[in-house]
Formats: sequence, C-alpha cells, structure tokens
Amino acid sequence: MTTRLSLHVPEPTVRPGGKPDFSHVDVPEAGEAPRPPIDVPPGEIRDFAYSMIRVLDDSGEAVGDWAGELTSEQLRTGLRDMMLTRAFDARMLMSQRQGKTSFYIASLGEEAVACAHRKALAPGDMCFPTYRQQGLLIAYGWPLVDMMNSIFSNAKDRLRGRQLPGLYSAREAGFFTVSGNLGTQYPQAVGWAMASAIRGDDKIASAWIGDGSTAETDFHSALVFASVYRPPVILNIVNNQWAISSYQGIAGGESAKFAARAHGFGIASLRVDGNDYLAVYAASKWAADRARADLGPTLIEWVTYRAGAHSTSDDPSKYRPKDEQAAWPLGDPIARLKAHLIRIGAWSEERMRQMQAEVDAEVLEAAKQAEAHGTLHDGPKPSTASMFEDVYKEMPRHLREQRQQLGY
Amino acid sequence: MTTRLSLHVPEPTVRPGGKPDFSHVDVPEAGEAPRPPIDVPPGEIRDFAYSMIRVLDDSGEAVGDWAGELTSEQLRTGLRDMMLTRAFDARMLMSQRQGKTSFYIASLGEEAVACAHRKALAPGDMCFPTYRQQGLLIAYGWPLVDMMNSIFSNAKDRLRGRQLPGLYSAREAGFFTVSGNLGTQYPQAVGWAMASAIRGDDKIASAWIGDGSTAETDFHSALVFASVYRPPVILNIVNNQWAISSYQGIAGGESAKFAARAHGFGIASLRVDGNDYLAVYAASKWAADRARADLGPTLIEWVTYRAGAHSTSDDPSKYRPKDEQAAWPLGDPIARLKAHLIRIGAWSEERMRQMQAEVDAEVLEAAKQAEAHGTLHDGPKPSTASMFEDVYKEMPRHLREQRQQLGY
Amino acid sequence: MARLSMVEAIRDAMDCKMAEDERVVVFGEDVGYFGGVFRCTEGLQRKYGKQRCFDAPINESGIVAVAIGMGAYGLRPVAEIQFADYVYPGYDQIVSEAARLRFRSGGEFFAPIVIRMPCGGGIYGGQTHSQSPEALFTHVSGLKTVIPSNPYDAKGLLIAAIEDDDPVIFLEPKRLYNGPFSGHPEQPAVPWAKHPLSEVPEGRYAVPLGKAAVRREGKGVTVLCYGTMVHVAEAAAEETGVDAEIVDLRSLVPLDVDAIVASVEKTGRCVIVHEATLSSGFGAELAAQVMERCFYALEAPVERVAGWDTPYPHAEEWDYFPGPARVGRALLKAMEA
Amino acid sequence: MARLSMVEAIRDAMDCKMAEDERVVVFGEDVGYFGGVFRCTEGLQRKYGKQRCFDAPINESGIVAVAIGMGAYGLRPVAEIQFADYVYPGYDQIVSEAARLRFRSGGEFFAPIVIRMPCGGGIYGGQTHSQSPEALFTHVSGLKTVIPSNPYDAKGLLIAAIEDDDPVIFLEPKRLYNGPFSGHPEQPAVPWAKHPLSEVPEGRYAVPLGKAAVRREGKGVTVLCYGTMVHVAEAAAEETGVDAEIVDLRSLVPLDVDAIVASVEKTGRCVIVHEATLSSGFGAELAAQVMERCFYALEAPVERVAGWDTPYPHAEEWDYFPGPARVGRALLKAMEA
Ligand SMILES: Cc1ncc(C[n+]2csc(CCOP(=O)(O)OP(=O)(O)O)c2C)c(N)n1
Ligand SMILES: Cc1ncc(C[n+]2csc(CCOP(=O)(O)OP(=O)(O)O)c2C)c(N)n1
Ligand SMILES: [Mg+2]
Ligand SMILES: [Mg+2]
Repeated sequence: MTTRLSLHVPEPTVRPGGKPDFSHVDVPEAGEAPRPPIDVPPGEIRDFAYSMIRVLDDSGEAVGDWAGELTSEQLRTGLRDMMLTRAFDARMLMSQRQGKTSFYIASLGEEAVACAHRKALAPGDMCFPTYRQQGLLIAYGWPLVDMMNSIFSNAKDRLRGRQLPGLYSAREAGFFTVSGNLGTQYPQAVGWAMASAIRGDDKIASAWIGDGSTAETDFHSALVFASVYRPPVILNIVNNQWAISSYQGIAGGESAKFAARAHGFGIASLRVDGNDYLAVYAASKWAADRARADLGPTLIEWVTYRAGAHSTSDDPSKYRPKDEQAAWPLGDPIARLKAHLIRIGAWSEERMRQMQAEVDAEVLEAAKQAEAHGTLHDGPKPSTASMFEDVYKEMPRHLREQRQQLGY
Repeated sequence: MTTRLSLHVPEPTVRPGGKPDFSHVDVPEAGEAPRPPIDVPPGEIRDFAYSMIRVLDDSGEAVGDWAGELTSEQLRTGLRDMMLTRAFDARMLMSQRQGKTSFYIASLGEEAVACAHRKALAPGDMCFPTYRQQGLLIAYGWPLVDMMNSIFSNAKDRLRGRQLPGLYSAREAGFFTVSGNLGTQYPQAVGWAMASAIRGDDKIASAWIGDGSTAETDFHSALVFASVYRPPVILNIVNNQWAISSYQGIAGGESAKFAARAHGFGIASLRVDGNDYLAVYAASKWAADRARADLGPTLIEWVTYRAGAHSTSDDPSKYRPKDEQAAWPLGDPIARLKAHLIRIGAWSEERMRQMQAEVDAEVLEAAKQAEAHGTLHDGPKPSTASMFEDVYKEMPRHLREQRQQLGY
Repeated sequence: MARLSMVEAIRDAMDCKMAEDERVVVFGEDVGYFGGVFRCTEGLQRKYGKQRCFDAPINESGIVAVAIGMGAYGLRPVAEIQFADYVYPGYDQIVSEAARLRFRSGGEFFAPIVIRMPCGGGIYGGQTHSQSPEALFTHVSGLKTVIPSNPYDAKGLLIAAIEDDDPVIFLEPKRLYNGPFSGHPEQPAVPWAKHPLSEVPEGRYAVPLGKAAVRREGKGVTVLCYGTMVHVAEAAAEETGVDAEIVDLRSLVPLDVDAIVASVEKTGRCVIVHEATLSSGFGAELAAQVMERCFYALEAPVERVAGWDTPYPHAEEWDYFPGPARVGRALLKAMEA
Repeated sequence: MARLSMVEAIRDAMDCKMAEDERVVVFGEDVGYFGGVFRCTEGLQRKYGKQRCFDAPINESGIVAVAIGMGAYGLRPVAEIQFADYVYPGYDQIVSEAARLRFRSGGEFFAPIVIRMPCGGGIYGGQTHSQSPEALFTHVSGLKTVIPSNPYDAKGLLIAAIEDDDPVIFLEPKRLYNGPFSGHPEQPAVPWAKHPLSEVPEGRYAVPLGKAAVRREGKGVTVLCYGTMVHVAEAAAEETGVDAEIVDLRSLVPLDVDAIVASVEKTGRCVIVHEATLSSGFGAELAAQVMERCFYALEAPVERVAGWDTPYPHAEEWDYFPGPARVGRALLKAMEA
C-alpha cells in the first residue's frame, strides 16, 4: 500500500475574521525555572529550550530563582526606557505619515527585550541589532535627536542621508551599523566576539535576529562558528511570532522551539518570557556573565509578540485578526512592569501619568530640534557630494570623476 | 574580577607521531537501541542522537531490534557490492597515478554507508550524493565502464569530458549530477522531495553531506525547508571524522553530535554505526518507510572513518597518525560483514578469495573497455565543439559565434 | 483589451501558466496567503491551493535550491526573491548550480526555473531596496536575464520565461509596477492605463527571449536601455529634441545583437543607459560589443549613463538615479562629438 | 635577494605582517595546522600560535562574516577561500556587508579585511577549481580587487592589501603558484627561480594598489591583461613578433587609468586578455573605458580575448584556456585593422 504524498504547508491557527487563539502557546508558571550556575554544561540544560523563564506572575509579583536582580530604582528606569521607546515610535510613525520620512519600523509590544537586555551589557560591549532594537539605544541613553536626524535624513544625520530610517549606527553606544539585509550581522557578531577573545580582551558581543530570519543561512554560520571557537557572544532570537505576513511556523517554529536550534551545536540555550522586563534582564545578565567568564556563547529565544504592523509599508489586518494582541498570553511589557512596581509599592497611577507626560514632552522636544535640521523632503539636507564619500577610505579617481560629473 | 578571554580552537586528540586514540568515541553495545515505530513523534527519540544504532556485535552476531532485515543472499550481495567498490577505487587510484586521469576520490572504509543505503531505496527515488558515494552507483548495478568513461573523460563519457573524475550523473540510477561545490545539493534534494509531495507521487529523495560540510550554510537551508514542509527526504550526514586536514571538531563535532542538529527543527534523527552494513540498511529502510508514508524527513548521522587520503591531492600523514585506521573502534565494514556471514555459516574464507578474484577481474575488464575509448591524455576524446553545448538547451548566437572562433 | 498595470500583468502571466500547466508552482517570502509585498501573486493561493502557491522561509539560498530540486524533478517553479538586493545569499545556488546543471550532467538534469525579483530604485528604498544587479547574472554562462519595461512585455516575457527550459532571472523594475516613470519625481504619478503598452491580451502569448524592441525610431543616436530607463530615455529624447532611436533590449542574455547593430550602423552614435552602478555594469558589455561590431560606423565615442559607483543612497535618491537630465546631456554630447 | 615562488612570496607577506602587527590574523579552510592546500600558510600556526592562524569550518559565508566582525573590532583578518570557485556562498557578506559597512555607518565601522583566493585554470581542475570571478567583484562599489602575476608583486600587493583600510579581494592565479606559465602546457614547467620577478626583498615593502606595470614596451598595440595572462601575452608577442606593449594591471579596482590611456594613445590599438568568461567580464569595462577615453586615438576596434561563455571544462582545458595562439591571432588582427 502506498501513501500519496502531500506537501505540508504550515498555517497559523486563525486568519482575519477568526477569533484570536493562542491555546497552542504553552505558558509555564512564573518562577518555575531554576537558575543554573553559569558554568553549567550546555547539555545539562536542554530542557530550558522547551520551557520558558518567567519572573513576573499574573498578580505582578516577582517570583523564583531568576527574581531579585534589580532595585525598584532600576525598575523605574526600565519602565521609563520602555515608555520612552514607545513614545518615540509613536511620534516617528506620525512623522512618517506626515511625509517627514519615507518609512518607519516600530517595536510596539517588544520594548522589554531590547531595553532590559541593554542594562545587562557593559561599556565596550557591542550589539549587532536588527531594525527593531531601537530600545537598545534608548535604554543606553543615546540622544533621541541623533536618532531622529537619521530618520529624517537631515543635514545633521551622521549617516548623511544614506540609510533607511531606523538603520542606525552608534559605535560609542555599542550599537553596530544596522543592515537592511536580514541575518547578515549575526555571524559578524560572532567574529567580533572572536576578535575580543583573540586579543584577550573582556568585551562581549550581542547578536540579534528575528524568528523569521532564523531561516537565513547566516543564522547557521553564526552557530557553527560560535560552537567551534566558543567566543563571548549572546545569540538573541526575538520570536515576535511574525515575520512580515508569515507566522513563525514558516520559519520552522511549528515543528520545534527556536531555542532548541542551539542543541545541535552544544551551545547553552534559554527560552524566556520576552514581555517580562525582569526575566529579560536576569537571563541577559546570566548570558553576559557566562560570556565574560570565557564560558562561551548563549542562545536566548525571547518570546514576545509584534503588536503593531511590520513597518509603515504593512497592514497586518490582511493576514491576522485585528485584536490578536489583546489575546496574547504574555501581555504587554509596560503594563506588566507597571503592575509589578505598583504591587511592590514603588509606583502609582499618578506617577505613571506624570512619566507619560514627561516622555511625550521629551520626544516632542527632540522632534522639534531634529526637524529644525530638516526632514526628508524639507529643509537642510546632507550634501549631495557626500554620496561619494566613505565608499572607500580615500576617494579613488573614478569616484572623483563621477562627483565632478554630478557637478561637485 | 575579569577573566581574560581566549579563543578556543579545537584540536584532535593526536597528531602525526602520536599514538592513535579514540577513547573519546563512545561505542554503545550492539543491539541496545530499540526500534521505534516509524510514526514516532521526533521529539520522543531525541536520545537516539546521543547514542548509536549498532546491529553487528564484536563476535559478528546480529543482535537487537534492528537486526533481521536481510537474508544471507542479500548480505552476500552487499559484501560483493562493497568489495567491488573497494576494488574499483583501488584501480582508479592506480589509473590516476598512471596519468590516465587528473584526480580521484576513494571511499575506502566507508563502503557500507552508500552500498547498504542504496538497497533501501526504490526505483525512481533520487540520491543527491557527494563525490564519495560511488557505492550508490555500484550497489545499484550501474556499469563500471560508464563510470570509468567519465573518470577518463574519454570519447564515451556521457558528461563529455566536462566534469572532474567522480562527479557522475546517472538519472536512470537515481543518482543526481554531483556538484564540486560542497553542500549545494542538500537543499536541492529537499526541493526534489517537495516536488514529489506537491505532485502527490510516491518518490523519495536522499540527500548526502560530509561532516565537514555540515558547516556549510546549505545544510541549514535543507533543514529549514525540510522542517517546514515535511517532504519525503532522508538527510544523510557521513561523519567520517575528517574533512580534508581538519577533523570533525572544526565543524562543531567537538561540542555536539551532528545528529542533534535535527532537534532544533523537530526532525527525526538517528545516529548509526556506519561500518555496520546491517545497521545502515535497517536505519535507511526505517527512514525510507517514514518518508514514503508521508511522515516526513529523517536525518541520519553515519559514524564512519575515512581510511584513505581525502583525494589523490592529499597526504593524510601530514595531519594524522599513519596507523589511525587500525585503532578505529568501529572496524572495517567489509571485514565485519564477512565475519558475520561466516559466523552464520553463509560464507567462508575460500568463497571470499573467489569473490575477491571475481571483483578484481570485473574491474579490470571494465577498465580495459573504458581505456579503449581513451583516457585523459591518450586516445579518443569528447569533441571539442561539444564544450559549447548544454550551456543552454539551444545554443544561443554568442556561443555559436564563439564555437566558430574556435574553428568548429 | 484589458488595461493592466505591470503588477497585474505579471500576476496574469503566472495565473495563465498555472491554469494551463499543473507543473507550475509559485513560492517565495510572503507570496502565499498575503500575495506578495508588491501584490504580484495575490489570489493565486486561493485559486490554486497551498500546494501550488505558498509562503517560503526567509532564506533566499534555500528558495533557489528547492526551486532547482523541483525543476530537476519536472516542475516549473517560479520563485520570488522579495527584492533583488536580497538575492545574494542565493547567488551560489544560481551560479554554481542552476546555471550549470545541464552542462555538467550532459543534459540529464536541468533547472527550468524562473527567479523573479523587483529591482531598481525610485521608491526611496535606500541601498537595500533599490539595486539593479543584472550584470552579476549576465556574466554567468547558463543563465538568461530578462527585464521588461511595460505590462505587455512583462506578461509575454514571463510566460516565455516559464516555458523556457533554462534558468531565467526575471528582473522587475519596481518603480514601473504601477505606472510608467520618466524620471521626474516632481511630476504627478501616471497610471499604466494611459500607456498603450498596458493593453494586455487575455490568455497565453509569449514575447520571445532575445528580441529587442525599438520604442522610438530615430536617426541621430541609438539609445540602448532596458527597464525603467526606457521611459527615462524617451523623456530625455523628448526634452532635448534629439532624434534618438530608443532600443529596449528586454532580454540581456540572450542579446539581440542584430537589433543593436542595425540601429548603431544607422545612427553612428550610441548612448547606453542603465540604473545599475557604472563600473563593470552591463553597459560595459554593450559598449564593448558596439565597439567590436560597429567600430567603423561610429562617429562618436559610446557614452554610458548609469548609477554612480556608490551604494544607492536613501535621501540622495534623485542625485543617484540617472534621470532625464543626465541622459539628455549624454544625448547632446553624443550628437556634438 | 631571495628567489621565491609565488606561494612563498604570499606566505612571506603574511609572515612579515603577522610579525610586525599583532592585529593580523590568518584563517580559512585547512590553513591552520596543515598550512593550506596550496601551502600558502605553512608554518604560520607554528610560528604565531593557534589564536592567530587557525582552521575554519567549511563555510565561506561564515568565514567572510567573522572576518568582517573581526575587522570592525580592530583586527586585520586575512581570510582564505580555498578556491575562488567557492566564494559564492560568501558573496552576500562581501557585497552587502564588507563593501558597504563604511558607507552606511558614515565611517564609524569598516572592514579592513583581505580575502585571498586561488583563481584561474590550467591545472585540470574542472569547472569548480578553475574560475576567475573578478568581474563579480569589480562591479561592487566599496571593494578593491587585486591580482598579481609574479612573486615580487604578490608579496608587495598582499602587504599593501593587508595595510589597506578597505576590503580587498586578492586573487591568486593558481597556475602561477609554482612557476610562470606562458600557456604552453606541452612545454616543461619552469620554476620561478629563473624569472627576474622572483627576486623578492626580505621584510616589508608594498606595491601600491592602483598602479599598473608595463611588462614589455612596444609601439604597435597595447595589451591590457593581468594574472596568468601577462605571461601568455608575453609569449604571444614573442611568437607573433608583434610590437606589443604589455600592461599588467595588477589592480582592477582601483584601476590605473593613466597607464592605460598613455599606452593606448601611443599605440592606437588595444587587445584585452583575461581568462574569465567573455560576456560581462572585466574586459568589457576595460574596452568601454578605452573607447570612452581614447576614442580618437583608436585605429582599430578593441579586441577581447577571454574564456568562452561556458563553464570551465575538465578535459577540454586547453581549448577553453585563452592561450598564446588565440592571443597571437588577436594581436595580428589588431595590427591588420
Ligand atoms: C535577506 C533579506 N530577505 C528579505 C528581506 C525582507 N524582509 C524585511 S523584514 C522581513 C521579515 C523579518 O521577520 P523577522 O526576522 O521575524 O523579524 P521581525 O520583523 O519580526 O522583527 C523580511 C522578509 C530582507 N530585509 N533581507
Ligand atoms: C563550497 C566548497 N568549499 C570548499 C571546497 C573544498 N573541499 C573539497 S572536499 C572538502 C572537505 C569536505 O569534507 P567532508 O564534508 O567531511 O567530506 P568528506 O571529504 O570527508 O567525504 C573541502 C574543504 C569545496 N569543494 N566546496
Ligand atoms: Mg518576527
Ligand atoms: Mg568528512
């Protein structure tokens, strides 16, 4: 008897018009996961890839071995970083609609991942981010106006109008120039960490990739080299459930957990509630400590949800139910941290309103300053002649000739 | 306190001059591994990647759940296939030394993998082999003289002198044109299997890669697409311990088992004694049955040892002890199958000698025939003008012009 | 006859071939349920089912590789690379495999695949949504490279590409998806409906690979161009009043050498225009061939107008883009020489 | 002065830079313990330790990627791709990343890396050990592309490449590793020791990128060539008696336009020779530039002699290889025109 073969094409549980359904997402109790010593052999924590590290429980309490890492002062800073990131995104989305820039990518709903991770890194460490980790810069304290200058491609844009909005570069802030090509920087981060190891330094690298982009071949390169040379690198996977219109099943997430990709390489791996600021910080710190102690790479799958559109070019209502975010079982990172702070008596609705006003004002002020230097179609611009610069360290003859042809 | 980081560079246990040492290779008892039903969920057999399926024990007995698949007639055929492959290789190595061809790659010590695997496939199935799976063609019964014509790039070479020796193509025999580029065909096999599934056919694909080449990015592509679409494909990894001069640790084998690479993709995975003809057949059959029953892909790591040089351009005494093969704990596939056949009373030293003479004669006869059609530098050759053919289905104008310039 | 945009014409070509040939399958990132970020595959999954039109993982190398495997099996895969700028991870599979399968197997295996990809700038896409990598394919023996400039050709060429037994790189100038574009961003966008070449017959027809089309006859100077630049060249000729003959190559490999020679021998002058970076661009090959084949007919040096040898910048888009002003200057220069 | 083969000269360059600059690291497939399949890195691991010279996994894309990361960190990685034919999996990292890092970061990050790779045919390597992919790099803004033809240049150019702050593609004609080769396979192999350019000074010296060298002065016709073809052109000039001026370009990007123009203006004729496939090869760019810059000095069409537009075949190696006979015919043709 022969079976007729057929192609299996994964499909999300619901499509537009359907009722949001996340019943397939296992959400373990907060506090359940033990905290292994940083020198645990990777083979002994394989089950971590099939579970989830969570600190904040439903009532807003911080529980378990991974709790207790941060003071309430630090948590309030974290809350502010996330709120500032969200306010920044909102303003930039508006600017894009107003034609001040061509394009924008927000991080709505995922703010905890980048904001809390940044706090676990040290000066001199280098992140290799995707376009959705603006939270790294904001939590670092990088000037919003510098980010906006680049979004507006204006006269003060350090990248001289060359890059799409959101593809920042800020070496000083440990933020590597973001590529528009998915995945390419993941193995570069491994190379950077290898260099630190070769030089006997103490710097670590933090690599970033989305769930969809784990399918890219560069993901494999990163794991191979990390497995062989054991350099000090954190391999972050932000599993926000969606690529553009395709859900994580199209990247292989239907058949296995992304965190388990590390096992075939003997790389330590964690799977973490990415909407839990405390869990993100604690897991990041654990991985950073391992790296710095020369114990090698750690892969972390951050489980979160892309609450907004993929970008300003996208309309998610075309491929998923509009109200899916409300059903997302891990909630919203800002709401959860706020609830925790209130529960431990370190916060109030009133202070929340004040802080909201504060971050909105800060963003508004930065936008004003940036707009004064121009926006994509209005006001001062980077010099056209600068287009020929930085292609090489020194401009070769053929580019000098071309610049002249253009009239400069 | 900060640790000074350092780059970990894996190193084999011994180098030339040292005493061969395989104490790090765990060899479980034959017969230990249970045989799961073909519809077992991949997640339930993860421990198979950390163990090894073995059928033949040290005394030559076939034991355990994976035994009993083949008649003694079939086993004798298997023995002959392997002996023929070895004799073929020996002759071609000699031909290369005699300048009859430019290059050759033998499969000494790994004959069981290809020869036994082939027997588990059906007509119409397609292998995507590397340059070291000549055993697939020989066990299929493909004419040796056709293979030699191609090795000698002579007038009867169906590939018209275009390919390096050993890069055969034999569609009829389910043998895909071998690429000189490592890894490229692994995801192509997945595509071929997807096509079979799309058409509702019952054909399966068998993909091949070496331990060293699992590092290539194409390996990842194959696993991603196999994980997502679950097509009928067997993903073979031939772990013969060495790439060229670099051992499997440089591909990540020091940190994990190659078989475990499948786990991050939810793909069923086995690790098998590749020098055990019975184990290779049984595991191949199991994977082929799964594929044909539309249960999806299986990855298999075949543990074996490259007993000879990488190719005729290589001198292994430069990077590993000369006598390493003798210490290899899984022995030699021909010797082991012979011992088994003798133990079950189906073979004798005498018949062995006869068969050796037979296969040597068969190879010699084929070589004579092939050489009559020319060798690389002597005798008839493919027509020079044919160089411009098959670049496209129909020769475009610019190639016609170029052919004319060359005088044809 | 229906008036179609380029997106609609491209979709129509796939629809038409999927309807008449069961072997045709369509896949790529976001092409299944969603219908593609530029909507070129919209409705195909609904119509032909998930087994024949589906989403692919974000892995361009894998997309090409599985297309090759499918093609070798006997299917006719049409794979989409979301932007030409993202084809490089798949470059090895294209160059080392798709292009060589037939040659190295003596014809036993081949890859009758089409790799579609939007190319070119003009949409503020920055350096990773604006590239024109055609020269990286025209250098590779075994590939065909095609680039339409209008809906009629887009449908006919895509059908020819799908029916072709060789691997075809099918470049779609994204700035032309929804209307012709003369290179004047300050002017209001024009829809295809107003352009004669948006008249697209229903059902199957093919525009053969390897045949150029003269878009404007002229005696003064030959303009060799393709894709968006056809419209830019038309504008430049209009605006300068130069009596230019505009040859839309449509297919770069195979190349319509006869059409090129005929025109250059008539005009004695030649300007080559492409959006891709100048150095080692396809314009170099065209210039070399014009020189080799028409040397004694040439009255002036062949001029190349192309993108600068820099990555495609975001804000300076219109300084990079070889628009009608630059093309016009080259026409005048060629006429003066 | 020492007489070195090209392999030795290349090794010497790395040795020299590793000794004087701690940031220089060398890695690639089989380059560590073993010293490289062509022996170019032999002894370097023993001398500088495993942290500075090591084996890499078989993953060309990863090799380039980690080199970029190391370069951005501040090291000077010299990565080997075992054969140029295997660079394509790393092509995306080279084109989309190494070449653009400086531009897109406004100079904050850059990739001072050298990617070495043996190229070219002549060793019966078949289609996957014989390719010359230089044109695929010269089209990419932000890369430098270099190809030496002798031991002296090989060492000096490699040192210059390692010291350069831009990514450099360093192509090594493998047929020249152990001796010059005039394209006559039937003649006995000649070792480098007999060639004047095998005299290699000890210690550091640089041959600047972007400077051509005239290998043979002549008044009849200019030959533009590089790598193995320099020796083939010399043989062709000798054998035909044509008074050819042979210009060894050495570096394709940046290109020594002045040297080219000076020679062509003197001779009025030009033949371009490369081993890579003709169509869209680097010869096309050279032909276009000669036309653009020297049109009025040209007395004959520029001729291109190159590999055919087919994959590099195994047995028909010498029919594919553009040897002295073909180059000689082109020289005579150029002189007759
Ligand atoms: C190499 C490459 N292929 C395709 C794209 C187009 N693209 C941009 S974002 C995206 C989805 C990425 O999804 P994921 O990795 O999950 O990241 P997320 O957007 O969810 O943060 C795609 C396909 C690209 N930028 N680069
Ligand atoms: C893409 C590519 N990179 C490098 C090579 C050169 N090369 C040929 S065989 C080989 C080693 C392969 O080792 P492995 O995969 O273990 O296979 P084995 O030879 O042991 O069967 C290398 C590096 C190649 N052929 N293709
Ligand atoms: Mg995502
Ligand atoms: Mg091996």
